[in-house]
Amino acid sequence: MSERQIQLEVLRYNPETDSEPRLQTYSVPCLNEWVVLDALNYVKDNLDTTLSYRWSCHMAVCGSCGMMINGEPKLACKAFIREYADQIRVEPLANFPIERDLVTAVEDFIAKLASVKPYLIPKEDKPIEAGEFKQTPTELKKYKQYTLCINCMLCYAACPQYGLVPEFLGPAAIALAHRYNQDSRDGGRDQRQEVIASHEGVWECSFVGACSEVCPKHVDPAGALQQVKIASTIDWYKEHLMPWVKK
Amino acid sequence: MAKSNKPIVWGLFAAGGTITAFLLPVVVLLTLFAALGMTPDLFTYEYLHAFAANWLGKLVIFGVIFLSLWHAAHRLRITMHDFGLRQDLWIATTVYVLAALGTIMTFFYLLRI
Amino acid sequence: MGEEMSSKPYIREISKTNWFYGQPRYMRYMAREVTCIFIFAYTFLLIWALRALANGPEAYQAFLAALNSPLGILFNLAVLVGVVYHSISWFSLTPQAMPLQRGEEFVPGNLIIGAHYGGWAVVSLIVLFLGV
Amino acid sequence: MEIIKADVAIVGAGGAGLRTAIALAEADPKLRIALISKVYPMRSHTCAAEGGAAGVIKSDDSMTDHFNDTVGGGDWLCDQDAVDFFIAEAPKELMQLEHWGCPWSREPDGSVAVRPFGGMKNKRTWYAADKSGFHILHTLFQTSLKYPTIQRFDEYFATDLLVDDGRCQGLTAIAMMTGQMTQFQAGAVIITAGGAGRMFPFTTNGAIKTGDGMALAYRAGVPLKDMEFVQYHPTGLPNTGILLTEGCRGEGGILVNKDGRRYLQDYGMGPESPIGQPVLKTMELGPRDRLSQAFWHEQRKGNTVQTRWGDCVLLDMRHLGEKKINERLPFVRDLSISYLSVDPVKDPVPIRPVVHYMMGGIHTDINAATPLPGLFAAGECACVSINGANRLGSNSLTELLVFGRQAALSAMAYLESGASPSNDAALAAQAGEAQARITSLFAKSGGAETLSGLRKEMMDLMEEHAGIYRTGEGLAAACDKIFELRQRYADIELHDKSNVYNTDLVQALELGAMLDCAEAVTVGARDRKESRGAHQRLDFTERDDQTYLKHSLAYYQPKEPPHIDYLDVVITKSQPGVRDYSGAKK
Ligand SMILES: Cc1cc2nc3c(=O)[nH]c(=O)nc-3n(C[C@H](O)[C@H](O)[C@H](O)COP(=O)(O)OP(=O)(O)OC[C@H]3O[C@@H](n4cnc5c(N)ncnc54)[C@H](O)[C@@H]3O)c2cc1C
Ligand code: SF4
Ligand code: F3S
Ligand code: FES
Repeated sequence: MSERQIQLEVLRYNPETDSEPRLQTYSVPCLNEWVVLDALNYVKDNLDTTLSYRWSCHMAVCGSCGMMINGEPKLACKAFIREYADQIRVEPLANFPIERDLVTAVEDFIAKLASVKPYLIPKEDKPIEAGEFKQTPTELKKYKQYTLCINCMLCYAACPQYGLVPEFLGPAAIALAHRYNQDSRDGGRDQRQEVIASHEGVWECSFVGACSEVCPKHVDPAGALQQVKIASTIDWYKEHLMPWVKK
Repeated sequence: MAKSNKPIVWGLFAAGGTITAFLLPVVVLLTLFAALGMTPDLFTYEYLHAFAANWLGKLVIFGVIFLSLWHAAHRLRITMHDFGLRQDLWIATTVYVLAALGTIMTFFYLLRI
Repeated sequence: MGEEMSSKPYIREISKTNWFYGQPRYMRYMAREVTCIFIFAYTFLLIWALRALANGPEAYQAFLAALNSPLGILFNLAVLVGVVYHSISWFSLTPQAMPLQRGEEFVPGNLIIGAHYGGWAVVSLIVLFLGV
Repeated sequence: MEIIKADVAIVGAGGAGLRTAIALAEADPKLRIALISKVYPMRSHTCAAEGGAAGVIKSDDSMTDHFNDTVGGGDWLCDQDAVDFFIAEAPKELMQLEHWGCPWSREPDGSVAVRPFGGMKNKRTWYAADKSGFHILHTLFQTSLKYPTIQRFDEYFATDLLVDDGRCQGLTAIAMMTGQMTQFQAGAVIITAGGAGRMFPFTTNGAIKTGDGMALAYRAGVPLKDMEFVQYHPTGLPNTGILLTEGCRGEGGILVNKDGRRYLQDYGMGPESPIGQPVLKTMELGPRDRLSQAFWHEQRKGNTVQTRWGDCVLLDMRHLGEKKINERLPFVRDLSISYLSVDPVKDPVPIRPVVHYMMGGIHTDINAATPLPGLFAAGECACVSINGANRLGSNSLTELLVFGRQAALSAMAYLESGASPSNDAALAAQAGEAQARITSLFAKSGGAETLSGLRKEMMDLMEEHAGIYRTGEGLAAACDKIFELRQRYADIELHDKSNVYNTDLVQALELGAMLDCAEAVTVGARDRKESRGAHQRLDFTERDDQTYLKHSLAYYQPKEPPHIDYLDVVITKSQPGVRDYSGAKK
């Protein structure tokens, strides 16, 4: 097993003692199969117990460990040491306020997720005893991709529009609304439109596409947002040019 | 939440983006030839006039110019924002007025042909 | 543990004017966006041509003469680069904006992009054929 | 100290906690519900579950079969009344999830699809590709957003229960973002804080699974039940412990040793089933305890494959083909390629058994109630005893739902029965003590012990003595050693003295919880002188129904190792028999 000495530069910030963040470098003996998270855990266990960061699953599914690794939003548990040179810089996710070291404030993101009514609003009422809503594999496939979001917020860190206009609802939240809109069991699109078709909703997106490029789960939020724009535009034309057409 | 006025123009933006992507490169190539002094048939007076005199030709010319204008105007609005100019209302008004002017001019010139 | 609230989030400011500078991903995006300036300018060139056309053969001849200049060449060259970049970037984004589901599967993005390139070639050839 | 008043406080926002919260909110929109979790809900480890959730739905299946599979799989240590209830509720809960939008995989006609799972006689595991737990968790979380009465306290770390007048009346928790202690006063408390696999060095469990909830109840006097039963999952990636779901074998993957032999046939699970056509309840679809034990024997015989990460056997899925793997097991493929550089479409994947699940936990009855009035528990942290000595894969996700809801209903009934008002002063005093304990951790300096050092010692002990096979001697040594670690734990020093997001403090508290749980495991295992399910003793190789057809109950003692008591298993219709996975009877 090959071992490599890595210089891990970590952005540190302790609100109680620091007025602004500073870089601290740790020298970490890494196995080549390690991920950056392993290196951070090594630091925490052996070099500096005061380093703070979030993680849990170590298998790229809980979405806790998003951070900037060499300037790129990544999951620390899926950023392989073997893909980097001997110096690696780790910083908290861009576009989010830093609470402490690599820990960012995520309330804003969570509030945005909640605001889009991300739950099934059934087309028709059906008691549990009446069995499942039928959904063919084709219908499932239509929205499946958008269910894969792990809420890791890498897309928010990559999206410049979110950075520039913090009110922007952002990629993952809108993609999640789209996921329910596309679900054959759902009838709640009108209710969600109120939020997502607004100015701070999908229309703040200029299709930079960075969100989809960094998404570790291939959700393609950028695609979802453009589809939402197309649908909202059609809504507008229907409403204003053809008021007699009931939605 | 504030309703957005963007969907009004966005449809034109998207349609214009597609039309320009397909058509403009070759048209620009032709005017480049003209600029180089090797005016292609299409851009000779007779040919172009005949084309624009026909109502179908008028429609095609109008469509291309109209959609290109609105495509570009809308994108310019966003781009200004990206360059840090945040007076969105002013910028939007300016670019859309320009596009509207262009549209009207196109319309009248075509009528006169 | 003190009783005072000690949370004090640090906000990293980003420049509103040059946030894209030096980031390849954002530079590519800005390059795509500024193609609109070329397209905008070029449509006005076309409108100018229309005006000349409406004003009769002499006016049109004058227009062609004005075009046939170093500035005209330069302008057309610049616009050509811009619109080609626009076409390429536009086509590469369509599968995301308009995915196609055939049966259960989605049509692979590359196929959609490929189809667009094909269409682009056909359209361009037709115009060339009619126009030259 | 901030005081938050609620009708019900829930500790843990994983699958169990969210299901509980929704059930409460649905039942009574006036209830004030505090949902407390040390991580944001969707980070909870339910997200890691891959395979699926069991519930009888298809016409070729029956409740009786699910009952027999579960009870036999649990080596008859299950409470059969609880199993009956569980099985009857299971399909309703899974259907409820469907109505909430869970993207279950489907049959061509649009009905939900089921897959085979280990130890199950029929296909009955509902799945959403190989991200079933992930989809369940996100569906529950997103659904919970509908209910404004569910007030979430995300990144609050629960430290102590408040018990006065013989009733549990709340808890204290640290708001991690500010470091401030918060007192939650609640008419009832429900613990849904998940498992404790992190006691072991090699586990499929995420960093948050440190047994905090078990320790909370345990220290408040509630016994931990059947803690000696720790499940190994037979197929983990050898370097990281990342799980490859049982679904791999359900879909037809096979296990072979270094000679390419499907060795399971040598351990009572044969005859060999045709490759790619798995036969339920035999060979690769035997139960987890048996498969993990077979690995241990193969290793002893020198039949395992040597890899950089130690001895392995091979999980071969190549014959399934790329299309099926992509459709049914995309996550498995992604994980194998990313973390081990092996593509299951092209090569067999080296795997070995890995600590996975705690059958034991907080002692609860069929209503999810603990012996302490006002305290309820559900999910992996609880032990209602449907899993017995060995849980069947895919019963746990269903358990979260069924007993999460049940805990909510029981807590409501308890509240309605009219608990007397709380003595605020007494609760405040207890909360003050809880805070003082934390403050003293900060005050200490010059401690000789390091957190990571102690933790490693504990993990090594557990791996060596409380693993797949155990001996009386080893366990006795481990018990002594863990008791000693518990004392040394008092000497740890925190280097991080700050308030904001102090993970040094969190890890210290987690280690305290794990040490308590680890002691309950080793003492319980030492005293159970038989082999049953996941508890295998080399010195007592037979099951002993005469003496040990009983649940063990470990009672916490601050200055001594736990005291162990026993409780009869509830048997209604299935008498202990032979666990047969040979397929011979079919
Ligand atoms: C990799 C893997 C795969 C699995 N696959 C399957 C499967 O296919 N089928 C199946 O049936 N089962 C499976 N299981 C088992 C099953 O997933 C778990 O048993 C189940 O998800 C546990 O859910 P839970 O709600 O009890 O706990 P968790 O989801 O672990 O949630 C625990 C919650 O408690 C909170 N918490 C813990 N401590 C504290 C504290 N001190 N203060 C505040 N909050 C706290 C956490 O923040 C979290 O919200 C699998 C398990 C693993 C690890
Ligand atoms: S869309 Fe992708 S990048 Fe964004 S939060 Fe979801 S998984 Fe993460
Ligand atoms: S990066 Fe941002 S601008 Fe739109 S396409 Fe993605 S949300
Ligand atoms: S630790 Fe869960 S996503 Fe990285």
